[in-house]
Amino acid sequence: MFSEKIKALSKIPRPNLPLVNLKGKHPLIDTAIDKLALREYDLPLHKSEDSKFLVLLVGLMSFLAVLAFTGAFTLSAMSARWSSGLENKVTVEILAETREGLLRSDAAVKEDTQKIAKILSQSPIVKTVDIMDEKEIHDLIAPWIGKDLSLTDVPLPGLIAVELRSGTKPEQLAKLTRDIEDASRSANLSTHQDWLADLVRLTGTLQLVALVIAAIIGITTITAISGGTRTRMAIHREEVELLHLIGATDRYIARQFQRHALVLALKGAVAGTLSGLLIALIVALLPGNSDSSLTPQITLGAAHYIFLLLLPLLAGILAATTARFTVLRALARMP
Amino acid sequence: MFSEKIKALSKIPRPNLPLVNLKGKHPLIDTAIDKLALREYDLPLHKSEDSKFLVLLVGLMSFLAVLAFTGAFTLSAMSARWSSGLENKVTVEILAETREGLLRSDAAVKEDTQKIAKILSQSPIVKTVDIMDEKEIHDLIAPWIGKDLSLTDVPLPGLIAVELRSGTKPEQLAKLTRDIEDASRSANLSTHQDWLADLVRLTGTLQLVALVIAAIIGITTITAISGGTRTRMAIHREEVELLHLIGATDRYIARQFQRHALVLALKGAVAGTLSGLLIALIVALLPGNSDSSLTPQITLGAAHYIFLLLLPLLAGILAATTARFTVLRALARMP
Amino acid sequence: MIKFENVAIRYDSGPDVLQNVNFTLAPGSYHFLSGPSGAGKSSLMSLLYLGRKPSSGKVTMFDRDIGAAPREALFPLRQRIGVVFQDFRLLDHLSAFDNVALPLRIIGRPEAEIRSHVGELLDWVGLGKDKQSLPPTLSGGQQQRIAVARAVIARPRLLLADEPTGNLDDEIGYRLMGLFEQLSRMGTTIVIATHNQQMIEKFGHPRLVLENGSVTVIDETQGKKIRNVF
Amino acid sequence: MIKFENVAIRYDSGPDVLQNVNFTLAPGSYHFLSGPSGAGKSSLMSLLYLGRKPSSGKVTMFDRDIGAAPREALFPLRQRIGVVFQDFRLLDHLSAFDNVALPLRIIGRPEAEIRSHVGELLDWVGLGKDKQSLPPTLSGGQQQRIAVARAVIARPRLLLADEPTGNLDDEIGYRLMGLFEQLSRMGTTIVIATHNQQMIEKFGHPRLVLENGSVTVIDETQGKKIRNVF
Ligand SMILES: Nc1ncnc2c1ncn2[C@@H]1O[C@H](COP(=O)(O)OP(=O)(O)OP(=O)(O)O)[C@@H](O)[C@H]1O
Ligand SMILES: Nc1ncnc2c1ncn2[C@@H]1O[C@H](COP(=O)(O)OP(=O)(O)OP(=O)(O)O)[C@@H](O)[C@H]1O
Ligand SMILES: [Mg+2]
Ligand SMILES: [Mg+2]
Repeated sequence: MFSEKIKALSKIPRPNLPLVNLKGKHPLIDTAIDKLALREYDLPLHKSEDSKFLVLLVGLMSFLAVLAFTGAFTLSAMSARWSSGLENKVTVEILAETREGLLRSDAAVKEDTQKIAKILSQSPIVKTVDIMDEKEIHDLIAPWIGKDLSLTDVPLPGLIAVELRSGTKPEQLAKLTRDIEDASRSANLSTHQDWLADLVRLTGTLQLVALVIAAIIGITTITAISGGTRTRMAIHREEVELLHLIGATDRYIARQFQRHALVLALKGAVAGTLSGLLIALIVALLPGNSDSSLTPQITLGAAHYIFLLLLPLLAGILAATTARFTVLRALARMP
Repeated sequence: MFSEKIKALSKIPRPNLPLVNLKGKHPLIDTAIDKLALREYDLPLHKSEDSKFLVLLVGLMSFLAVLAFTGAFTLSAMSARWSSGLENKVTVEILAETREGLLRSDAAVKEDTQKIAKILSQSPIVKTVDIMDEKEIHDLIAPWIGKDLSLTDVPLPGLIAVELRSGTKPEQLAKLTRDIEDASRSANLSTHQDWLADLVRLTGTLQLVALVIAAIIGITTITAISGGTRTRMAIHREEVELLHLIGATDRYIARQFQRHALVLALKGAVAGTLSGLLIALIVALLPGNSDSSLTPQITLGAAHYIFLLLLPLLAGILAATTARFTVLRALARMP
Repeated sequence: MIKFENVAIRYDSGPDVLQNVNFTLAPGSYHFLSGPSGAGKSSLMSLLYLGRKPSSGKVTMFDRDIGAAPREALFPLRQRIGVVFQDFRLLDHLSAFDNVALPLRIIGRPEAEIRSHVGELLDWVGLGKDKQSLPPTLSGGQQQRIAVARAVIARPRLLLADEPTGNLDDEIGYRLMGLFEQLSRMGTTIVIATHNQQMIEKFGHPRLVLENGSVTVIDETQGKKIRNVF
Repeated sequence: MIKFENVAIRYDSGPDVLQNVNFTLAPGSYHFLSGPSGAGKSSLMSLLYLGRKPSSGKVTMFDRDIGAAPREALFPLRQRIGVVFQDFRLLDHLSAFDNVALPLRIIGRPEAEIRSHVGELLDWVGLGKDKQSLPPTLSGGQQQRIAVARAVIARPRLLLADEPTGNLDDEIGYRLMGLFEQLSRMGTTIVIATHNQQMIEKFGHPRLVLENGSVTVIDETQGKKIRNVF
């Protein structure tokens, strides 16, 4: 007799459910729903007028985050590319003047260059040694001395381009430097360290900027969610009080706000992340972007994709946690 | 006996009043308050959580409006200044070459110049006539021919700066132009008309931009206020229904929302306008701003001050009207 | 004063709550409205206080056909009706005083008059000390008395009360019923919905009885003088 | 079960609503709570349903000193108390069914059990047809019955009802009182605040009478068997 009534009951459509109503389909599903507390809300939170605003805000924040991080990733990938192009290369210069300022003979410079090149090629950390010829050197220094002036008038230094084996340790490089300078007082090893230091500084700055943006985004989201939660607590004060009075634990009540915030944040964050990704892709596919290896090129690496997957999750967890603590603090004031 | 009770009553402090409570101080004040319906609200609209948000929004909009209009005013004042500096001035050039490209003698040019100057000074629409000497002409054309080249090598044109009387009509100017060109085929009158046309176009564009900004600001404000009003109607539905049921007219109910919106908008607009004005003043007082008559200079004219006075009023009226119609539409659904 | 002809009430597309309702209430008449819970007393009341229009049939009040009257015509009619709602419907953020003053303010009476009248009435219903209290800080019975005071403050021509003594002890209950008797004698038409059988018997007015979706008028007072209970 | 020792209640910095309250309620006892409107019945109730702590004095319930108990200790106690609030306090957006199911859901009963128990109880209080209705679309009496159903659904060890029949006709009223009698016989401790003198006389349980800010226990049932009214 009751089972008939229940059957009749389950046929009545129930409007405005925030989640698909799976209840009553199968006892196992029921149990799962009970366990996961995926029941519809006891409180009509999803009817709040400012839900749309919160979704929009979280969406905007996620959008910004995606753009900011895409920018940061791209720049740091670029800097990695540059530095990897440079970090295994050193240049040895054999000066054309003595330290006292006197010109050395071409022959003396050439001789020194050969000697140093030999030392270099015997070093275990050196991969390739390339003595530059006059033409190459000319091209390199032309901008400083004027193209049309005869080069034969000016004594040219010797230049050796050296590629080190990857994995070279700084001590090994220091030893090589000492060896070379012992061999010739005119030899000079330059390691592009200034360049690398600049790049490291740039990367550090980018990480800081990303961090600051992340912090701003996080704080804004937290503020908005906790404000929204407090508004909802105020609007539903009587209902919350009723739940409290008939024995609902703080966690039971907080769970509802928490889940609501989670859903809002997920909605916003997924939409925002996807929009951000779309914009990034459009920019990446714009023509003229991959012309030069020095202009920014949007690189979406594995880390980036993981981050994009994590962002909505992160936003959701942030929102849920914020809502939870806001509610728990408010509830603590009830006896 | 009752008067005693009433006295006791009026001593009880009443918290949370949105307006200063002037009631009960004097019968005349009471009547005035009744007439103006300045009684506190029947509905607790001022406790709405999003009031702050609306005030902020209206504030921002007003701030933007002030900045946009200050910019527009400044630029259009500048363009007025420039054009007034130019519009009464014409230049007559007596070419140093014949139309066929042959050089004319210095003497011929000088003679023509004197002849034209005489015609000009006899014209009723001309105020001053100034024949430029060689030094002035040199300064004018030096940029084109190089400073150090001897000027004696180049035949100089004759130049006459003419100031017209204000109120000169285009036909009069056209007649003068014809007279001059009849007197010498080498004479050429230039009226800066291109310049003026550009300025007129600039001013028109500025007015359009200001209009668009005003429209955006207006629409945003209307949307926010009507959204906020609908939220309030939803939150206070039961109270509104009660007022309706005990005989309150639609206008009585609308008046409350209207007044609330007015107060919010006034608060926001006054704050926003003052902040905008402050920023404008700071920019105006920045050093280096009044160096050149060609760099923008913030000019606050009478129109501007009137506009600043009107802006909060305008925002208030806009908000009140929006709230009124939103409420009336919602009320029309009650029997 | 009030005439119902073949009136039916239904909510949205649901079944008829009441159907084929016919009765006439003379000016100054006094009726009890009774019937089991869920019979439609409050629904009938909502027709009388112009909270809804009849789903079908014709309602005439104050010499107007309510169903056909334009919206604007109903405002002044509502101002002449006093209602005690079953759930009070006080404005929680207004003091007891301001709640009771509301109908006078709506019709624009001067503040001085409001102050003396409202003060007097609140004293009379035993809320002299609670004039500035907000309803949520008052007891159920105190709230009900505010609701009654609000209904009668503007000396309505029609007074409707839905279970006005459900939260009151007999002493205050009889006191309020006495107030209604007084108003009745001054010409106010009165309809009181109540479950209180004692009350109905004690005051012995004709009854509108709702049962099975229709209305019967039972008048056992013919020729019988109302007992003076004061 | 319940012991009040020198208990006082006041709201904020106001005067004492009740003072020097002393009484003991044995497990399974049944008391009426009476007193004029505004005497403090609902306030005393709010102490009993752990809605507030005593302003002074000591309240012992379920063998715990309520004033000294930590917050967390009160949740399970509240789950064993059923309350019919004077103003019902139904959740307007939940159906009658979900309102009644609430206490079971809070203690995490399985949905199948909830469905059968709640359905049965709603049928019994005469709301079988209105299970899916929202409270605002129900009559005052129907709402009150939902409130009663919600209070008893979880078989509480303490049942508190504040004017539970104020909106009900005598038939349903007695039916609910009968339900309370049954619960009482099954060991539930019961306190019912009511103005209904008839009800008090008919069922003849000992009374807690509030007057002038203090409580007297009147027990005229000594040796007298409770009349069987069914
Ligand atoms: N939240 C509150 N804040 C301040 N005072 C309150 C509050 N609730 C009740 N009171 C006051 O406490 C007193 C007792 O109120 P209570 O509701 O307990 O009375 P009651 O006996 O239940 O009356 P009734 O039979 O009318 O429901 C009243 O004078 C009331 O004004
Ligand atoms: N707003 C509404 N929407 C839909 N149905 C409604 C609405 N209000 C009332 N009803 C239904 O109409 C019927 C009559 O309700 P009404 O409130 O008129 O009864 P009542 O006689 O006042 O009962 P009580 O004595 O319990 O207050 C009930 O079955 C109720 O469910
Ligand atoms: Mg009713
Ligand atoms: Mg009470």
